[in-house]
Amino acid sequence: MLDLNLELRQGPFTLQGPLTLDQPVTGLFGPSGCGKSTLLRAIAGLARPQTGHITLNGEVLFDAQRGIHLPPHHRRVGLVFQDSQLFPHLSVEHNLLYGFKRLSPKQRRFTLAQILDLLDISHLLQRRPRHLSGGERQRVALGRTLLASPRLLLLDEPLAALDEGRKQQILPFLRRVRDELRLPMLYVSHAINEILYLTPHLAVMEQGRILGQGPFLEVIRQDHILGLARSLGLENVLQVTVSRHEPDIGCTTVHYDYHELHLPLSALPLGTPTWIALRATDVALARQPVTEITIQNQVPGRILDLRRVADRIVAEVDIGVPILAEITVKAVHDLRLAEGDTVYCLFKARAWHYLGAA
Amino acid sequence: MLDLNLELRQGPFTLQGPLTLDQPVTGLFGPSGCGKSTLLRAIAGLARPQTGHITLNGEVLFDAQRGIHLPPHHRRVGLVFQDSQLFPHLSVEHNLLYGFKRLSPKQRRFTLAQILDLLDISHLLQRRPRHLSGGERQRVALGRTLLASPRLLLLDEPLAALDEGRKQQILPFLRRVRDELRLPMLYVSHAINEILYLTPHLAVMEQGRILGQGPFLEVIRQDHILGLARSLGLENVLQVTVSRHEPDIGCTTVHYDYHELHLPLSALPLGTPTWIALRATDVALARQPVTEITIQNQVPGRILDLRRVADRIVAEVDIGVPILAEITVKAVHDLRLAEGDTVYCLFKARAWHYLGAA
Amino acid sequence: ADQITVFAAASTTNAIQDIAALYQKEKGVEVKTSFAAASALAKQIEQGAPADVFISADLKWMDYLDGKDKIVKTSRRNLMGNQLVLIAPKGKAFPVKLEKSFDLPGAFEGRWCSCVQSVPIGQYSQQALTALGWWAALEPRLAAAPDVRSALAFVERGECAVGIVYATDAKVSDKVEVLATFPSDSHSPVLYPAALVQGAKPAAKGFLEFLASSQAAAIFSRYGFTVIK
Amino acid sequence: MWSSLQLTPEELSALGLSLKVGLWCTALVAGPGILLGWLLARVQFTGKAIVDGLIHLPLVLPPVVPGYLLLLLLGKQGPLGHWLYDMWGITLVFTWQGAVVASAVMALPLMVRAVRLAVSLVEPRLEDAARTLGAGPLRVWLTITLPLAAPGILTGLVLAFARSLGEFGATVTFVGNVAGETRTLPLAIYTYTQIPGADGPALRLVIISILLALAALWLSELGSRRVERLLGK
Amino acid sequence: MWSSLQLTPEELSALGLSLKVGLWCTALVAGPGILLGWLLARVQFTGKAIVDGLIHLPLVLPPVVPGYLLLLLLGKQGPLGHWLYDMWGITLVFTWQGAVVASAVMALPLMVRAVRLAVSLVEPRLEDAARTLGAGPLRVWLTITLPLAAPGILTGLVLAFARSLGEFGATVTFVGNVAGETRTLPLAIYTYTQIPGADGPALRLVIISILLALAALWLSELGSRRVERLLGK
Ligand SMILES: Nc1ncnc2c1ncn2[C@@H]1O[C@H](COP(=O)(O)OP(=O)(O)OP(=O)(O)O)[C@@H](O)[C@H]1O
Ligand SMILES: Nc1ncnc2c1ncn2[C@@H]1O[C@H](COP(=O)(O)OP(=O)(O)OP(=O)(O)O)[C@@H](O)[C@H]1O
Ligand code: MOO
Ligand SMILES: [Mg+2]
Ligand SMILES: [Mg+2]
Repeated sequence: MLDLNLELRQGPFTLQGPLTLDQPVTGLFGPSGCGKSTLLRAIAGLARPQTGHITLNGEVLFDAQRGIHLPPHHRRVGLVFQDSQLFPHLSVEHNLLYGFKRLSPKQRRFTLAQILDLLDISHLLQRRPRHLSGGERQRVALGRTLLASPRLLLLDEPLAALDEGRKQQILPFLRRVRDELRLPMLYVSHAINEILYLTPHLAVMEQGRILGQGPFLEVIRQDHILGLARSLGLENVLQVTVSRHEPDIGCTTVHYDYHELHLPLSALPLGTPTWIALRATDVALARQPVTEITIQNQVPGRILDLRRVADRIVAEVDIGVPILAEITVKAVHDLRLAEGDTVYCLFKARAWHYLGAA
Repeated sequence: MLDLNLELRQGPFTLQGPLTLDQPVTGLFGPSGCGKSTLLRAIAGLARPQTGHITLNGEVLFDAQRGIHLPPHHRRVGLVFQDSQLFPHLSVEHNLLYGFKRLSPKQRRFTLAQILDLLDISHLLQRRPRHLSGGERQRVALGRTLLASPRLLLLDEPLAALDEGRKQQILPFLRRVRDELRLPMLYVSHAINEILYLTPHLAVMEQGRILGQGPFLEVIRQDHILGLARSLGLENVLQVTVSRHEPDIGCTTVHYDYHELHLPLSALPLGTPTWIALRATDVALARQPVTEITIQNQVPGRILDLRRVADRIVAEVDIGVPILAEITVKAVHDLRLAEGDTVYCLFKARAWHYLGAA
Repeated sequence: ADQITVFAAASTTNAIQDIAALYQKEKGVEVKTSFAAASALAKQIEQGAPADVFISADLKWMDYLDGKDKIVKTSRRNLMGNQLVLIAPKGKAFPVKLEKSFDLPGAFEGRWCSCVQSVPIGQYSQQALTALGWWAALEPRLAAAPDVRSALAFVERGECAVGIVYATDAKVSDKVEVLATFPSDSHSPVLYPAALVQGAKPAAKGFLEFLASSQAAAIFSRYGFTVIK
Repeated sequence: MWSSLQLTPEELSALGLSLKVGLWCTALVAGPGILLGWLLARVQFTGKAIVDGLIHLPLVLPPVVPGYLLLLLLGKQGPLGHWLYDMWGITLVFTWQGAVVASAVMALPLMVRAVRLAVSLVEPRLEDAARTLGAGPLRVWLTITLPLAAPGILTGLVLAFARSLGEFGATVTFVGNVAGETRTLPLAIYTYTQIPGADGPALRLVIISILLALAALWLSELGSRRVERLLGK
Repeated sequence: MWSSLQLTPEELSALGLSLKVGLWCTALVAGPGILLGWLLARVQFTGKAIVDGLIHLPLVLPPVVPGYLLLLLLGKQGPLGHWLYDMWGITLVFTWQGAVVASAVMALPLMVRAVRLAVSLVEPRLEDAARTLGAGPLRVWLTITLPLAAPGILTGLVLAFARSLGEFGATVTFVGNVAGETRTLPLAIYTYTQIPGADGPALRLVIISILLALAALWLSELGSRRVERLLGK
């Protein structure tokens, strides 16, 4: 739905590259100073690229050649700023209502009450931004943009200053926004688990360039981005389909190929293809199936590769898909593991996490 | 070294309570809006409490009764602000040198080159803050305060806007600052692993009050703070002593009571008491010791309690210390686990993380 | 060379400038001038301003300084006189008779211009109009200017149908027409007194005398002043 | 001289007139002052230097010159004055409305400068934020730029009112000194200073002026505290 | 009238004098203006309203009144003037230094207001940051508050210079109208307007004034762009 290709120079820095967002949510990931905020500003219309184009749902927002540069207020693109940018002269209430009150009731996708409740900011309504804490400011900024009901939501580290508890409250809400309102988002965060909670789709930037883009698994497997997955501890991502829910025993069963996996209970409809992820450190290997153990998932496979990485060994096991397991050197010695051996991969149900529907 | 007891009212909010920091680093943890930043401002001398006192290394910084309120510039307390507060009219270089250049060479604890290198900001020296990205600003703010060589460092979410890679670069540096320069710190963060990397000592705040303070394990086990550990996924914390390093197989062995545990290789000196932590979801239970498996740690224990929590079961197992294991209902059924049963707790070596020296 | 300072009312600017230049050329005495409203000059002299000669536009500010013993009484003399004229914008002239029988208030519409009664011309105007019996009717229609030059400007621009100014001012303006000259007995005589200020430099005396010379008189009359014999 | 604390009718009239002219001048100068101040702070256009220069002229010239220029322009025979009279029957010369115009011209540069200064200190990123929330240029201007520049607008209005209270040269040259119509406090004071020994009445008027100015300042302080509170300080 | 584009000696003298008085006035007003502006913006003290009122007086009174008060105070017989002369041999009346004092008094309120406005818009949290970095009040003031208020200081200086260029009433009342000593451009213009038919020379002087003002404005624009760059805009 969003398609762009542009070049934007500011000082010594150049932002460059094509990007196509065709997913409900795309995570934007990259080191500090790589140009994420600048990209969002360009999409919102606050920065004007020197060349290129930006198209949203077929509508041209920017086209250097044709001299088109739709002003920000005609784009209906919401931007939650990294540094909140609340209006200091307005109360929290009027900050929240700033974009909202101009909308016709039909255009409104949230009510004030909903947002207040979700973000837990009702008690702040009469305050001035100056009298808010860092996290409170961030929540109000998020609420303000949501209430403006944009057709594309650009989020610049919206939860960075929030505690775990609040994040756990807001992330599911954003997921509902994604699913129920079908509001597409571009989500900048340094916390990959936040991103993966919302989407398996990722764009990775470095030094002003978009290095790669697509499903998480594909992106991070690309040679030049490889370091990323490791540093995030999310080396294994599988696409599976939901086959069974057993609420009484808190279990959802999924399958890929002919294998079944037991996962924590989820609310995904049966038959839904979904992405799940697992850290390499959460995979154990055994010679035989293990009985009388709480580890539910034991999948046979063949060791493709054993690599020593620093003080540990990374094993790549083919269980239909390649799985990375990080194990100690001692374990490899004790079990006398070798390439080509058949092993069982053991995964605890609760070590998996859902990345969202594929 | 820092001792305070104060009450500070601002608007409807009251900050209250005693706090004693006698550790090299104390983590300050609490939900958004609970008063962390306000507390730091009071210690730095930027906010004046209505009652109480603040003492640093025996020197009275503030005493309401005696009417003492040492101005901030006489306190030599460094504060890294949540929103960086760089001076917009000065270049990055002059921001960095602002506190530094007034110090006599003897008072200086860092060189500019060191800081530039560590924070990777040499290329920004001539820039104005307005032309920096969010993370770049945060790094400069940190550098500026470090260069001012305070005798107490107050850090307000200094790494919140940074990517994982940069955090991994700066955290070890802060640990070196702690150990080599013996510069005490009060470290506010919502990322408990950042805090635990620097210290097992924690102060927990809620709604303006300091709920508890002390070693992480003790603090989070307090009834009224219990929810915290769960929300952080750090339910199991053990104090252990380092007994053996085996670099060739990438393994460090530690012991508690008469048990041994195999952990990833660490650099801790032998005999050091240290804190290690493990998520409840990372514990598997088995009826028998399991052979031919890469899981190194298999510790026998007795099931004290089996509690259904939502869709899952939390088992409390006594292995010398109580350990929480989160397992599926299905597993409990399959293994017919009951209270009083003897089971083996399986922990992957790499699932443990070090919290730091006790 | 000697140097003296002359404080002169603004309305004498052109004449005094010429005379000062001439004197300087002939006698080699440098003459500094300060032109301002007589009121301002008098106050400055009262406060000890380093003036040697004071030339006022009317008697009262000279009397004021006299009363405060700020001038050398014996040196005081009237240098020249002036006449009061009734003017109209060029091309808007109408016949006027300066007699009680004539209805001046009814002869034009709108406001007439002169100065506030506190400055001399304002006072002379009031005296003359009172003498002719028109004051009561014209007083509310007065648009006063701070000085004669501004009054003249109002008439020049047609803002006032008539104005009362000095003959000297009317003479140089090509945008007004003189309707009539007020008889000199309809108001106190328009006189420009001059005197040495207390403590004046000796050289000032010569300049004061030069002001009474025929050379000076020629200049005064060139600018329309009436020379006092 | 203090024989009576009661104001004489002339004093009352001058006071009332000064107040009226001052308030109208302030009102008149507000709109253009805000617009021009913002324009000079934010918009680049050709001829900016000229507009800037024109606005400052009344400040850099002795007041009688702008007064005289107003007379040339807005007098009965002036091009604009002619038109005003023919089209709308408006006469400015010798009327209090003219006094308003004269002091507005003199006060404009002060208003413009203050607004310009405040606007230039408004954070453009806040305007950006408003734009992404769907606000068009006009709404951004009205709801963000102007309120944030409010301290400057207030300062400008105070300066304009004060300047108007003290304005003498341009007023007397343009609209003359007509009792009850254009004789504001400064003109009344001037009248007395021309009379030897009338220091007493002049001083009374000066004191009335000062009291009026103090009252205005005091009001503006209240306003500025409100504005500061509004801005969340 | 345009027979010669060359300036006459009188014109040159008035121009030079205006420039000299303007620059000195600006310099003289800078220090107290900055100090008072900051004081009024930031410090609460008793008598603040009175200081505020006093500073504004020259603005709200017709210029001849402050001029006359200066004459009373700083004249040879005035209490302060007497002392200045006895102690330091300084005479202000009828000297260009006096003209500087007169226009400085008239310009002060403009300078103070501009600085006050800018200081009130400086983010106090930045001052807080400086304090935690070990800077005492003076250093904070010099390195943070003042530079961030620089646009206001610049605006104040421009207004002060411009006001000085146009100052007539107070100057002529306090230091008279002495060619070569106190006859600045406005006084020279006045002198010509007192001479019937001398509109031509008066107009020449007006145009010289305007050109001088434009040059000053242009310089100040350069300065303000520098300041904006300094502030990282
Ligand atoms: N100037 C003020 N006036 C009134 N209330 C204030 C003021 N500043 C902060 N508060 C309130 O005080 C409380 C504590 O604020 P503080 O900034 O210390 O929180 P915090 O713990 O740092 O939160 P965060 O993690 O979101 O930064 C908040 O509820 C906030 O709304
Ligand atoms: N106005 C500017 N002029 C020059 N360079 C700029 C300007 N604004 C940003 N930059 C530079 O552009 C690059 C991209 O900045 P941007 O804010 O987009 O980074 P980011 O990816 O959002 O980083 P962060 O995660 O730290 O917020 C940075 O190197 C920054 O220094
Ligand atoms: O400087 Mo003026 O001409 O007295 O207002
Ligand atoms: Mg950014
Ligand atoms: Mg905070």
